[in-house]
Amino acid sequence: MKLYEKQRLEIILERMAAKRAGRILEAAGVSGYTVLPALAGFGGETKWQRDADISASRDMVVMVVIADAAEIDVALDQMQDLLADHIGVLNVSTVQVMRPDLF
Amino acid sequence: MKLYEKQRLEIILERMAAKRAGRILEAAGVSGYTVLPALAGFGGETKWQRDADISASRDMVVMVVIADAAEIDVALDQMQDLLADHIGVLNVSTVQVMRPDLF
Amino acid sequence: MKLYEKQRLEIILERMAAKRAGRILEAAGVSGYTVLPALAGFGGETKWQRDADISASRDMVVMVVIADAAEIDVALDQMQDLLADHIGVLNVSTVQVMRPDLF
Amino acid sequence: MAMALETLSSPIILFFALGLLAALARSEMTVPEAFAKGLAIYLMMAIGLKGGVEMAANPLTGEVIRAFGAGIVLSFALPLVAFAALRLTSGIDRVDAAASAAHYGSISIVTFVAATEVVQATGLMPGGHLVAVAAVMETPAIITALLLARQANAAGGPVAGSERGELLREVMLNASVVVLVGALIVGWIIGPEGFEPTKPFFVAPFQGVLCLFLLDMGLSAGRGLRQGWRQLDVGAITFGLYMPLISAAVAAALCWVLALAPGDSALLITLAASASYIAVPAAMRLALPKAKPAIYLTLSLGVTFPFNLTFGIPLYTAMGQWVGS
Amino acid sequence: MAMALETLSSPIILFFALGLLAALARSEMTVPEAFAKGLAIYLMMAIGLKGGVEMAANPLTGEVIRAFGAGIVLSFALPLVAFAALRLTSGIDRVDAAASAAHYGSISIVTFVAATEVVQATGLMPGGHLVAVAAVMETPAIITALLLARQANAAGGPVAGSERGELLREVMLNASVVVLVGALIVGWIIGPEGFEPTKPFFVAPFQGVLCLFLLDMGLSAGRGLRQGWRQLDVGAITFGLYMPLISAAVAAALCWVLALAPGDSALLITLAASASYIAVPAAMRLALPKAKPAIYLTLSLGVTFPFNLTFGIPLYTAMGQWVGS
Amino acid sequence: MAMALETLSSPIILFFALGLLAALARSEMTVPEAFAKGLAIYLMMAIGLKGGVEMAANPLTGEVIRAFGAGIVLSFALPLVAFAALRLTSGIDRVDAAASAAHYGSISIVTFVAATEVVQATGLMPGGHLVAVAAVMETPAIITALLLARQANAAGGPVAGSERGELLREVMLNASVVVLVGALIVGWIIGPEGFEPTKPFFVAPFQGVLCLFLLDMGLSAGRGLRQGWRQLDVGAITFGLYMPLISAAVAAALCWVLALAPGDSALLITLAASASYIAVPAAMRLALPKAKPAIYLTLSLGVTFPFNLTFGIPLYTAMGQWVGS
Ligand SMILES: Nc1ncnc2c1ncn2[C@@H]1O[C@H](COP(=O)(O)O)[C@@H](O)[C@H]1O
Ligand SMILES: Nc1ncnc2c1ncn2[C@@H]1O[C@H](COP(=O)(O)O)[C@@H](O)[C@H]1O
Ligand SMILES: Nc1ncnc2c1ncn2[C@@H]1O[C@H](COP(=O)(O)O)[C@@H](O)[C@H]1O
Ligand code: NA
Ligand code: NA
Ligand code: NA
Repeated sequence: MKLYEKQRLEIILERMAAKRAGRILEAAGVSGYTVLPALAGFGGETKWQRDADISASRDMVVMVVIADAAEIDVALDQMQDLLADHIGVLNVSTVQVMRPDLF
Repeated sequence: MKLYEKQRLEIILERMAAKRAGRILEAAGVSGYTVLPALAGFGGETKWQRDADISASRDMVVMVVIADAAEIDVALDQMQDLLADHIGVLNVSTVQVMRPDLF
Repeated sequence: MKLYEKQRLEIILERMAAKRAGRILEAAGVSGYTVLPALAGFGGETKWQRDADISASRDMVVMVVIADAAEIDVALDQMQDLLADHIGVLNVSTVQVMRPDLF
Repeated sequence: MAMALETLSSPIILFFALGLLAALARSEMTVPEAFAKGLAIYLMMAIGLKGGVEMAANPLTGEVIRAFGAGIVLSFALPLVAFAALRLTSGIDRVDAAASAAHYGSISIVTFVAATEVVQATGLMPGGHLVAVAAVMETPAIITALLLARQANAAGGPVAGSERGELLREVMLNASVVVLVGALIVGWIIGPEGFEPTKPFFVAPFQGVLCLFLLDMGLSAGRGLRQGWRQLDVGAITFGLYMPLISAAVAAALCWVLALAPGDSALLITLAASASYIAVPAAMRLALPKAKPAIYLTLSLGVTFPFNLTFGIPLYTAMGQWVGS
Repeated sequence: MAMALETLSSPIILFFALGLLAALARSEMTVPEAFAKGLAIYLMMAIGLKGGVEMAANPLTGEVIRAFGAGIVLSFALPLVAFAALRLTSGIDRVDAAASAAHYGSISIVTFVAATEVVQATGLMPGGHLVAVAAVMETPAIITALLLARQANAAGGPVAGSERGELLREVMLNASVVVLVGALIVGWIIGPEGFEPTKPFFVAPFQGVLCLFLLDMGLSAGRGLRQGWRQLDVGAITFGLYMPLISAAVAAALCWVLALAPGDSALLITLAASASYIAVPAAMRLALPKAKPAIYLTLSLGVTFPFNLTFGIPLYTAMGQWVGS
Repeated sequence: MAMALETLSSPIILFFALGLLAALARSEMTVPEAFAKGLAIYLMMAIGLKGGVEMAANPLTGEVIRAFGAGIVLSFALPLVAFAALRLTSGIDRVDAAASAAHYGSISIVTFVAATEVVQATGLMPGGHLVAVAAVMETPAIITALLLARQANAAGGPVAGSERGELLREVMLNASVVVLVGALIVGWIIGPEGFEPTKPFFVAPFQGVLCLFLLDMGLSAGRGLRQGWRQLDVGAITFGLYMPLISAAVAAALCWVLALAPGDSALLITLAASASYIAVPAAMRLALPKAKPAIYLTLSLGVTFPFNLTFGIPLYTAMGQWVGS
């Protein structure tokens, strides 16, 4: 099977900021993204847990984006700003896809 | 710690098709896979959100598979057919594992 | 955008063992981790499904950790012991991050 | 008229309207899927139990059997009408038209419940077997739609990874069939006496739970509309409004021919006019994955469901009174 | 005193204490978020409906309008007091102080409900419009807090990816505003008669559901305390205890000036003294993302909520009886 | 016999059977985990409260204390019998046998509740303290099992990442202990009068909620059986059927010796015969992670639970009437 190189961006982000991240990604021209719920986490000195906090104000999500390197690069600029304000971390890696024109 | 190379296949797929993808993976001989729920997403022109659609017909899941390159290759052939019919995208990357005989 | 290399550790683990894995990671000095719920899975000969088992005793989670290679290496040693007892698999990959001092 | 006004000011409709407006105003509010699904199971258990208990109290007459026959015929036949109508009056392609047609041949259990309240308020007492008729009407429409779609693309074997029997299981053993039919049988076995201790859960709070559920349906319908209307041309949207009327007319004629009672007729007409938005969409994802959910869901949940809930039900009730014997 | 003791031994408080103790003892027990959120929607629907039905039965008097005015003024003004107090008596920085102040200007609907029970037990009948006053008090505090925070960091444009109107939508159309105000209007429209069939769901089980919900709130408060108390200095924790008293005193004075009835006064004082822990935290994540949830949540949910529930409510009820006319 | 038939046609059993059949027929239907867990918390609160309220009304007699003693002894001792039986009659290894033995020493609260209904239907009034006895029997079996397992593999320090006290917390402060014991104490404090306003939530709908919960248990049991039976040899499956009878016989003898009342005896025998499927499996994942859930869950949830629910309970009730004084 012939595969093609793309980038995978993974953003671990507070849930309330997910729509903002989505707008940044759409503006950067990515073809799509998927948001996964997180259950719990640890960072800095504190832990959070979805079912243990009725305010839900510390819930995190994980956004996964497959896109061209160029689009990711455009998105990262604004993500830096977003993550200066909002709680979250991101990482980028290289992956292979089957249908390169989809991304 | 000595690590060994394997492949990681990640399939973002509509939930109703997950069992079909599972059968393809099992037929390809992978040792296991894990299915994660997605919460929301964007693709093409439209957005979906799990809690906002009572029909649940657009729910997506993310399937993660660690396997040998050969098994992944066998699976990809059939996945291409599956993704010709069903909504979804996939990507493959190289990862390191501790116990290579498990996969 | 200038990016920096880090490691991404992904542990697919039974939910009841997640706190133990968390302690191992904290002891290894990672700056954080995130736990995602899984919905279903297949491994060995058996399948499990979160909503189909009232005992919840086979629920799995996926832990994602971005960290320095050195920290991951320290963690892996103990993870090997954990995974000798508990149900789970792990994989490590190389990723790029924006703010290397966070990890 | 008075009936229509009363329907429109019932708490059920008002909470639906609340959800619809909130979604159209882009509120982020949601009802968690797990909670809504739990409520749906509760509602179907309650409906099934009540229907079964009533059936246990009444003999299986010829009229009951005729009602079943009518329901099955309607569910098989209406998709043909819907398919032809969609192809004639909208730009929707064959596969999408077939998938949409399945929704209109099948039924909406919430529309059925809301109609039951209205019909009972007019003093008519529809039979408990109508619940069983509703259950029986869920499935045949799917078969017709698959035949229509197969004609569409002669090629195309089974989807990769599919398994013999998986579609059949999804269609015959989905949650709504299992719970509705199962609770019906349980109700039949336990009868009025056995039902008594569970009434404080299954009967008394029913109306209130329905309010909460309809709030969520309003949110879903509103969001569906906001996202999906761009995918629909005028012809398609009009279809969502006139198709229930056609179905109702066909069903009314059948009720008249079969000499069904007014209350039963009103409910059967409502079932014919209603469109599925949970069971059939799921089946379509398996059977016709290329059909676009944005089309069939926007039609059935965004257009037809609100129409039926507000204007349809009073009309169908009046039609039932008119054609029923 | 007797009232205080009775409050402390009510099942609601006891289940809250159970949750609190379990969390402090590091039990892993949780109530699933989806279920708890479903219960919260139920509680707000029930409160809104009841308030609306009562309002439908009573004319809109000048006293009602004065109560609304008082609520709005308190919600706008109390954050100023809270902000000044926090800055003076604790080491909390300006942004965190502004975010915390928003919580204390806004309200806690569970505290309100618990107070309603206590007030009614004393024989006073607070008006249904107090529910509407509660809804109206949710939002103004957020505006004051944003003005305070803007002063704090003059720089700083909108956050990347933010959209015009998103904060407004979050603040005006969040779940608690939509459900509370929506159900209130529904209750107003349907009146006592239309409310009747839904009472077995919205009235009879209300107290019991509240017990279950408060168990979960106890778990949340306990875990918040265990995680968050290290982030708070003595000044901050003390603030969580004296600030509700200041708010109550201000509100009591206002009630006396406006000649509100004793029952209404008691509830308005409670609203002023209570602090938000669901709607405002969510709004703060959007509006002031740099403010630390560990601080404002620990204060409002971990310190002030338990204080109000146990000692505050009897006191505010007594104050209402005292200043009310 | 009549009792057995009546049990088999109760709605609770019928919904369990519905779920079991649906799962065996490979229906995809599920009850969302969050909703089911919410229902479980409700059930335990209701049981605990009722037990506590009854205890508040009755003095602590010597018989009550003897019942506690019997429960503790049974929970400690029965795992020894179960372990020996499994090792003798099946091919299950030592660790799996120890883990399974823990399940049979501990208890199933749903079996307890179902038995309570049947016992009350015979006119016997079991004491509220039996709820407390049930809570007390949850844990000791785990200790015996750990001692048995330690003998099995002398080596093996604590699992990597484990923390002192985590197992103790899991065992003593899991959801079912916290809610059951907590609600019991709350019920004790508030007494019949304080319980009154929460009855429309905790008493009236209880039976109905149980129906819904047992539908889900049927689904779980059926799926467990379909997946797990291949892991069990004939000896193991037979164990799941005869072990409850052995436990019941031992408990009956103890009841006779201790001269417990017939109703109390019936419930204590049921507790002894029942096997855990939520609390103990979770504890075993922490304490004996190498034991295979497919074995102990299939046995306790797939084999013993259905057996007890259908044939066991009428038998244990009869035994209680026979040995009770
Ligand atoms: N290195 C990391 N790897 C994975 N997730 C992280 C990491 N650091 C932080 N997180 C997630 O981000 C949340 C907030 O972290 P922090 O901003 O450090 O308080 C944590 O609770 C985790 O869910
Ligand atoms: N490039 C992408 N990266 C991540 N997820 C995607 C991507 N494209 C599509 N998706 C997911 O697949 C769903 C359907 O996309 P589409 O087939 O483009 O309508 C979206 O809602 C996303 O959840
Ligand atoms: N190769 C794999 N890739 C992804 N997930 C796996 C893999 N193997 C096992 N799993 C997950 O781990 C669980 C237990 O697997 P096992 O230990 O093989 O019984 C499975 O149900 C899956 O959720
Ligand atoms: Na129809
Ligand atoms: Na306030
Ligand atoms: Na037992």
